[in-house]
Formats: sequence, C-alpha cells, structure tokens
Amino acid sequence: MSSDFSLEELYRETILDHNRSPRNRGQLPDATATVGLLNPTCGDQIRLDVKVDAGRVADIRFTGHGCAISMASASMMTEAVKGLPVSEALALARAFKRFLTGEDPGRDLGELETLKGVSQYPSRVKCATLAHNALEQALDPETSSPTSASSS
Amino acid sequence: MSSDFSLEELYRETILDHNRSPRNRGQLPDATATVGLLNPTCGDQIRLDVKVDAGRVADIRFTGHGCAISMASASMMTEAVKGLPVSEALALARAFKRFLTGEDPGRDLGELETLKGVSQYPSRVKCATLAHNALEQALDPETSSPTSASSS
Amino acid sequence: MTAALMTCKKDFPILQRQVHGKPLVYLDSAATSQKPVQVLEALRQYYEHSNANVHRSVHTLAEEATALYEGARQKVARFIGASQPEEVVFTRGTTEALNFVARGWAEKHLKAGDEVVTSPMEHHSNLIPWQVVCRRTGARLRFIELNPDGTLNLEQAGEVIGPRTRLVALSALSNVLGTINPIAEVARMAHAVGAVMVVDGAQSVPHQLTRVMEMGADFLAFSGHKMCGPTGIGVLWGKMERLEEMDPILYGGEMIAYVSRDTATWAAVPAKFEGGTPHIAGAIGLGAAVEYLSAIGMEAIWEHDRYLGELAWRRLAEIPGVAVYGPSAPRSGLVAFNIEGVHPHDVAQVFDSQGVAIRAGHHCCQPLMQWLEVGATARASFYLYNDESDIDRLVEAIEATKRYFQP
Amino acid sequence: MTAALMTCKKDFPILQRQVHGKPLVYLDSAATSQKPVQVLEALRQYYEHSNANVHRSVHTLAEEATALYEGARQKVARFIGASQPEEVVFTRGTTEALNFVARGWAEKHLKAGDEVVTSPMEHHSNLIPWQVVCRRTGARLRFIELNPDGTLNLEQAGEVIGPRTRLVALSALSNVLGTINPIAEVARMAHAVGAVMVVDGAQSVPHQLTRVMEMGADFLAFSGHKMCGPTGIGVLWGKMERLEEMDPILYGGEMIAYVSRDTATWAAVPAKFEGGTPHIAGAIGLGAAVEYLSAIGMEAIWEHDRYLGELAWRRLAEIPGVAVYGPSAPRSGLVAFNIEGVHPHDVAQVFDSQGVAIRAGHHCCQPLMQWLEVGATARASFYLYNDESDIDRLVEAIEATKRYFQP
Ligand SMILES: Cc1ncc(COP(=O)(O)O)c(C=O)c1O
Ligand SMILES: Cc1ncc(COP(=O)(O)O)c(C=O)c1O
Repeated sequence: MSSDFSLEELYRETILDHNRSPRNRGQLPDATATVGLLNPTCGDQIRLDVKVDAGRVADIRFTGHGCAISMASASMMTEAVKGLPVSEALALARAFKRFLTGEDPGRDLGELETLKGVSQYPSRVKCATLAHNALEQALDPETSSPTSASSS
Repeated sequence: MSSDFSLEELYRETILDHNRSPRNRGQLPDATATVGLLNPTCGDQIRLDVKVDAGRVADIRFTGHGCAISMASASMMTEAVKGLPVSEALALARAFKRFLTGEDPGRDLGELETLKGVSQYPSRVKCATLAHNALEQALDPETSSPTSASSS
Repeated sequence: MTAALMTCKKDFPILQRQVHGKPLVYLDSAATSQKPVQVLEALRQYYEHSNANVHRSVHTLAEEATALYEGARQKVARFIGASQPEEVVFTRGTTEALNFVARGWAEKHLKAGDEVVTSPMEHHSNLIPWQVVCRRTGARLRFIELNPDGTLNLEQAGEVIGPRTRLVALSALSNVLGTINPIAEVARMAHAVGAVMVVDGAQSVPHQLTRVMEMGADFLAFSGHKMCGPTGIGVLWGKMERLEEMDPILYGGEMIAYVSRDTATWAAVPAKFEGGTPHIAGAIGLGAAVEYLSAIGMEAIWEHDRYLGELAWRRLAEIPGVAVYGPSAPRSGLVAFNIEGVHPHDVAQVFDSQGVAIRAGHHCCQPLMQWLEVGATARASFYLYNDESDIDRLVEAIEATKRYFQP
Repeated sequence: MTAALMTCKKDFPILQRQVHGKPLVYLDSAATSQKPVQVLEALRQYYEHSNANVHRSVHTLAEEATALYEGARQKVARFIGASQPEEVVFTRGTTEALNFVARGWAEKHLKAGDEVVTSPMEHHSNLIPWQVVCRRTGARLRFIELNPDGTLNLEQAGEVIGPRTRLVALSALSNVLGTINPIAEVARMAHAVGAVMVVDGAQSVPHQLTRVMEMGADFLAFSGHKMCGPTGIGVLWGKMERLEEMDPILYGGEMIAYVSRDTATWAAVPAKFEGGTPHIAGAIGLGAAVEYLSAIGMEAIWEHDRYLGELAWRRLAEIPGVAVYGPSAPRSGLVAFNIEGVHPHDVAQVFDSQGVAIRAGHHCCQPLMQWLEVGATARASFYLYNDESDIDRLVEAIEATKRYFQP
C-alpha cells in the first residue's frame, strides 16, 4: 500500500516456486490428526494431515486450494515442522504469526521469512496464516480457537 | 421557515381566542359516534362525540389536550359543522385538509381560514387536521384510513 | 457511449487518484460504487446547514431535516416507479431489507409444508434469510436450476413453482454471472400460484431503469452504496398491501402510536419499519444520487454498462487460459473470470500493482461457486464512469498476471 | 467552563446559522448533536480518497477502507474501555443495538416464568423490545419504580430484582428527567441474581466518560449521531462471552463462514452481527467523533454539561408558572419543563421564532409522560458547544412565550 510498492517484495521467487511445486502435498492415511480450515472471506481451503509419533511431527501433508501465498505458506510450513517435536512445531507456528503482525518472532523462521511482504496486506495475512492455524488446531486443539462457532 | 416569518401569521388572534375559550368542549351522552385520535409524534389527543340525527350533525363536542393549533382547530371545526348535513360536514373537513396542503379548498372555510399559517409548518399540519380526521372517521368510517393498525 | 457518460467521470473525485503510482482504474462497482460530488455536497450541505432529528421537534432545523428526509423518500419512489412514497422503507441496505421481509413477512405467513423458491446464483443475503425462515417455520427451500451458461432454467422454474410455493426470491441481475433474470416472467409464475415475489435489486437498481409495477414484484430490496449513494442506506420497497400485513422488526422510537408500560400500537407504514433515529444524511444522499443518475438517464447508463460488460466478456474470452463465466450476451456490466493456474486473489494483487481494482473471492455466492466448481473468481465490474480504455487496462493486467505467474 | 470547551464552538459550522433572522441557539442535542468539521472532514476524506467495500477485495482502496473501518472499531473500543475491539459491533444506533440484544440474546435465553426488569423512565427503544420479548417467551416485564423526584427507587429495585430476573435493562441517563442512574449498583444487584445487565447509553456515552468494565454492564447500546458522529451509525458493545452466546440477527454477506444451498455457519464475533455492507463512512466518522471528544476530554465535557443542566434547572424553577422535571442535582445536561397553560408544541414554536431550538413532545417516553401526568413536555438539552448565554436566551424565550400566550 505504500507508494514504494513492489510486487516482487510480496511474491518472492521462493514463494512462486513453492506455489508451483508444493512440497508435502497429499493426504496421510495414518494421520493422527486431520484439520480442515476455511478462510471465509476468500474461500481458501486447507486440509492438513499430521502424524504425531513419540511427541514429534513424524509426517505431515496438506491438500486444498487457495492463493499463492496460502499454498506457499502451507508448503513451507510442512517442510519446516516435519521431524520437529510437537512443542517446537507449535512454537514455530506462533512465532510466524507474530512475525506477520510486525512483531519480533524471537527466532529464525527459515524460508518462511520470505513471506514478510505479506505483513503489509492485512487481508493477505489471513491467507498466509491459514496453514499455521490448522497446525495449531491439529497439535493443540484445546487452546487454539476455531474460526467459526455456530451454524444455521 | 421562510425568513419573513411572523409568529402572528401562525397564531392569529382568533386561534388564541379559540384556544383560550374552546367552543363545544365536553362529551355527548347521546352521541351516535365517538372517535378517539392521537397524534403519535407529539401526543396530542382528541375525543370527538357526534350526534347525527336525520342526516345532520345535530350536536358535536370534543375533549382532549394538545397545542393551541389542534385545540383551536377542533373548536372552530365543531362550530362550523354543527347543524350541517353529514355530506356537507365531510366536504368541509376534506376541503380544509386540501387548504392546509396549499391546494384550493374550492369553498369558503370561514374562521378555519385563520389556520392558513400552519401550512408552512409540515409538522403542525398534523395538529390542525387531527379533529378533522376524527370527524371523517366519525361520519364516514369506511373510507377514512386509521392512523395506526396493529398492536404489540 | 453517450456524451453524458463520457463527461461524468469528472464528477468523481476519487477517480483522480493514483495507486502505486498508476492512475486508478476502478472496476469494483458491483461491490460498491464511487460517489459524485453532487452526493457528497448534499451530505455536507445537510450537516452544515440543516442537521436535526426528524419527525420529532418543531424547530426550523427539524422541519428542514424532515422535509429533506421525506423529500428523499419521494425521489426514490419516483426513481423506481412506486405508486406512493410511503412504499419506500429506508433500511441499511439490501441485506437488511431482505431480512426484514424474511422476519416481518415470511416468518408470519409461512407454515410447515409451504415452499420458498430461490436460485443457486443468489447472494448470501438473498439465501440465508430464507434458509433460516424455512428452518423456523418448517417450510422447504427449493431451487430453480441454471442452464449451463448460467441463465435461469425457465422450464424447470415452471415445475418448481407450484401450489405449495408461498414466496419466490430472485435477484434481478446476478452479481457474478452477469445474468439478466426474467423477473416479470417469474413474477407471473409466482402470482399464478398465489406466491409473493421478492426481488433482490442490489445489482439491477443501480444500472437498469426500475419500474416496480411492471416488474411484478411484491418486494424489492436495494442498496444506496452501489448506486452512487452513501454507505449505510438502502431501501425496502413493498406494495402497500404487503407492507401493511408485515410485522415491524425494530421496536423503539418513532415506530409507535401509543405506548403504555405493557403494550404498544404501531405507527402507519413506513414509520412502522423505521424504528429509531434513521440514517438521515444517508437518505438525503441517496435522494441526491437518484437525481444524479436520473439526470444522466437510466436507459443510457444501462446501455453503457451492458456494452462494457459484453465487450469485456468477449475480449476476455479470447485470451488463452482465461475462463469467463455466465452468458456472453445479453449480460450486465460485469464479468467474472479466472486465469488458469493463478488464484483470483493473486490475480487481484497483481492487478492492484497496475492500479486496476477488481474483486476476487466468492462474492458472497458460495453455492454458485460450488455450481461453477471453482473456489473463487476474479470479477471486473463497470459503471457509468468506466469506458473502453478501462477494458484495455484490464486486458493488459491479465497479460501481466499471466507473465508473472507463468509456470 | 474550561477554555477547551469555550473554543470548540467554532468547529461546528451549523452554529453560525441564523434562524428567522436570529442567531441559532441549538438546545436539542439530546435528540441529535451537531457535527464538528473534524468529523465532516473524515467523511469527505474517506469518500474522496479511500471509498471501497470492506473485508471483500484485496485492492488498495479496499485495504485502506478496511483499515479505516477496523481502526474506527479500535477507537470506539478504547473510548468506552472495552477489553478488545471485537466487542464493538456497529449498528444503526441505540434502537437497533437494543433490538439485537432482545432478539439475539433474550429471545434465545428467556423462558416462561423468567422476569425482565426495566424502569418507567425508559425510552421506547429500551422498553418495547422487552415487551415483545416477554410476549414471545412468556417472561414477565417488571418495573423499578421512581421516587417522586424522578430518581430510581433503589430499595424497591432490590425487591423487584430477584431470583427470577434474567435481564435488567436500564438507561444510564434519562433523556427527559436528567436522572443519573446508579448503573454499577443496579448491575451488582442484577449479577447477584445471575441476570444480565443491559445499559441504554444513548444519553450517557456522549456526555460521560464510559468505562464498560467498571459499569458492570453486559451489553451497552449507544448512537453516533448524539455524540458528534454521523447519522446511521451506533454501537452494541457486549462482553465477548455474551456476544458469543448471542444469535445473529441479520443474515447475509460477510457474517458467514461456510454456506451451502441448505445451511450456513457463522463467522466469529463481531462479523457475525454485521451482515451486509456496513455503514463504512459512518463508522469512520464515529471514530473521528470519539477522537474529537477525547481530545477535549470526557471529564471536562461531563462537568460542563452537568453544570449547564443544573444551572438551567435552577433558573427555570425560579420562573413563576414554569414546572421543571427530574432531580435538581446531580443531573445531566438537559432540562424538561412546561409553561403553565401553554402546550409544549406552542412553546417550541415561539422559541423557534427567537432562534432557539428545543424539542417538545413525549420524547419517545410515553410511560414516563403517564407517570409525570403530562401529555408532553418541552426540553432544552446542552452539549459542549453551549454555554451560559444560551441559558439566558432560553429564559428570555420563556418570558416571551408567557407574554404571548398570557390569558
Ligand atoms: C435514552 C435513549 N435511548 C434510546 C434512544 C434511541 O436512540 P436512536 O434513536 O439513536 O436509536 C434515545 C434517543 O432518541 C435516548 O435518548
Ligand atoms: C445481488 C446482491 N444481493 C445482495 C447484496 C448485498 O447488498 P448489501 O451488502 O449492500 O446489503 C449484494 C451486494 O453485495 C448483491 O450483489
């Protein structure tokens, strides 16, 4: 939104690459948790399958459709958390969300940092955090809040 | 509302006089029709008792409270219609309402013409026509429309 | 394009704006329109000169405000061909107007076994209120299916609308497909079985000359903000008979006749539906907007918008890798599309970098997205201030997006 | 009167106006307030620079409009001391906000045998919704009686509020009596029996520093137009927990999560209650209004308004043939009165000829008029732009009226 706007700051090459060739795409027949999330404003959808084994994210896959930001963010996230202890994976998701609201994440976020440009676009932040919200719900269903409550 | 506004144009001496000493005030024990009306915006209330005999307004009385305009208008109206054939009385009420919306009443309205100043004040027109609406309802309940319909 | 339309762009201050260093091309009028100085001036004039509450006080400002507010009602009534100003009820917008009908009319008149008929192209505002009414009353919600090109299947409509139908709710123009629905024809079907016809005019009233009587509608809902008017104001028009049999929805000041501690009686239509202090400035601004539109001429605007909609559809349909939705012609002044392999959000983002403002998403039409078998679409929508050069910019933006996201 | 208040009058263009050749003395702010240039400028700036629909599109104007709209929510939340911006739901005004609670919360939670408690001084907007809810649910409506001076009988309140009470609805300030109700105390009584406390803040929020947490309210309703804001915007504040257990009222765009042909799920609070395109400009204008009021200082405004209200009460009480209503002190910045033998409408008319704008009527408080045993009253109400000289003009106008209508 600033006048020194550059599309390249938002869509870094890494993002476009993850969008074109998403990693860990698919479903896990032996998932220990599956979460489906929807971004109601834009219709982005994600399904995240997680297999937790001995306190670690043993495997993780996602399917869904959405914009380049949400798909790349999901792809990078799955790469980043695979193999991590559950607590570490949760910490990463939360740090990333802080990062996108302009706060100090307090840790290195690896490739996910290429999503920094998103923080300038409030409406796109929801896209970039969709997969991370799904991860939180999969790993810690108690404390994470659902997007929608009641139904007609 | 025009800048050549004069309070005296609205409150002619005749009006103040009718307000101070209303004619035909009271109730009719032998009324053939009684109508109560309310101006909900300001709380003006009128009760009109009419006695129709042989097609004529044999007697008419009113009670209620309201502003000088509504009370004077009621007082003048009762004086004007007493003794008239029902059709004539109705014609007068309708002519008066036309008169207040700036149309040609098509007939002489007698003292009621002193209420002319009211036509400049849309919110006061309702006050001046309250008694005339009540008369219409009393004499011709079919075609006149009630102010309010349903209830809680 | 007529001369009148070519010169109107200067009336819209916002269209002088630059976005990311490029001149703004505003192609999102179906979401909300821009406002001409004539409307902004009416707002300013009201607030700086005559601001007061309406229908309440007898002082000069209040008399002026009331006259302006009721004058706006008259202007709107004339604009849509209502038989009397009292048939115009001011609401916040289309959504509130449709909810009023659902709550105040349908919930009162529907019972188990009755049917409500709508279509899969409806905006959520013309769908969920009926879902809820059906759940509350036990009525059944049925759908007129669409032909493959996104027009209404009229033959099937004749089957769905039957003796159990009590209410048919349909948009006059689709906000995604650009479909022009045959309202008068469907209204005849509805009336033939004794059903009430509710028209969602959110997209039609801003663009098309509206004559409620010829339309055959019992209720018509529309929003001021989509037709050069201020935000927060819209209209429920209803036939007087229908409005009279409808319950009030908001209880409070100004909608009453007599109130005691335990009961109340209602004022006459339209006051009965306008409980509380209304959006006075909004109504006055909407009055100025319909005057503005009428001065240009609704026939001219409709021709102009349709011309742009059809041209855009044709030009986009020619671009490889671009899918366009809805009928090619006749269509209204908007076109929904997708670029192969690029999510509409990303499309809109690249467009924005070119100064081109479009909308991407489900357009509050999730069931229609399900029917189209897409998650979302991009949409460019036109209004009186757009012209062919905007379509050139749209096409350029598509090319730029394709280049940017090429595999 | 503080320096800040003395200079603020110049911010209100309308106050330069002449009425019938006399300078306008605006004493009808309890009906609606005037608007400072700061608010009008925020509206203009929005429409000429950032007008777009919110929460829908990803283009620059839409991002700006959304940021402004949500920014206004934050400003309002801070202004009333809400614990989070999401507790602020934008409505058309107080009336709509109270109806939302009645429909969305009370109708869902009340059942036969339950009791709703209110008072005889309530505005129709804080009375009729409860009458209707009681009729629909079989609950009973009960009243906290008034002391002869128009204050709440707190002892009797302790009797009326009992184990069957589920909801207590009370205005913080009376719009006729000027009574300052002990909200925190009544809220404690309500909470002690497990009831929900609904506060009508239409008159208090514009004049008094509002801290919702200290108030003990579960819901608070108020209107922008009475606090220097635009028409058509208001607020329902609710504790998050209460809002979450409340049903939506308007179904349609933007309040949903997922929609199929037959069902829908709702978005989170506050979107759940803001179906349809909101009054974007109105919210932004209200944001500007609360900034304006905060810059002057709500404590200073409250002191100023109360000073004028108490002074006016005393000065009018001294005039032979004038009856004033409500407590002498403490009282808020308005005074209702009657001149013996002259109907309040006629009073207001003569005042108008002097340039003095007051309100006459039942002030949407018919049960209170019944309690006062009058048909109507005149009312002068003050705000930050009034001063003692306006009270002089008020007193002169009363003298003129008495002369005019003397028997
Ligand atoms: C005490 C009180 N409650 C409620 C209202 C209703 O407010 P609104 O008309 O803005 O909905 C008013 C003002 O008219 C009021 O003074
Ligand atoms: C067809 C249609 N119906 C209803 C609406 C809802 O209108 P509003 O959001 O102004 O209430 C819209 C616009 O968003 C629309 O396009």
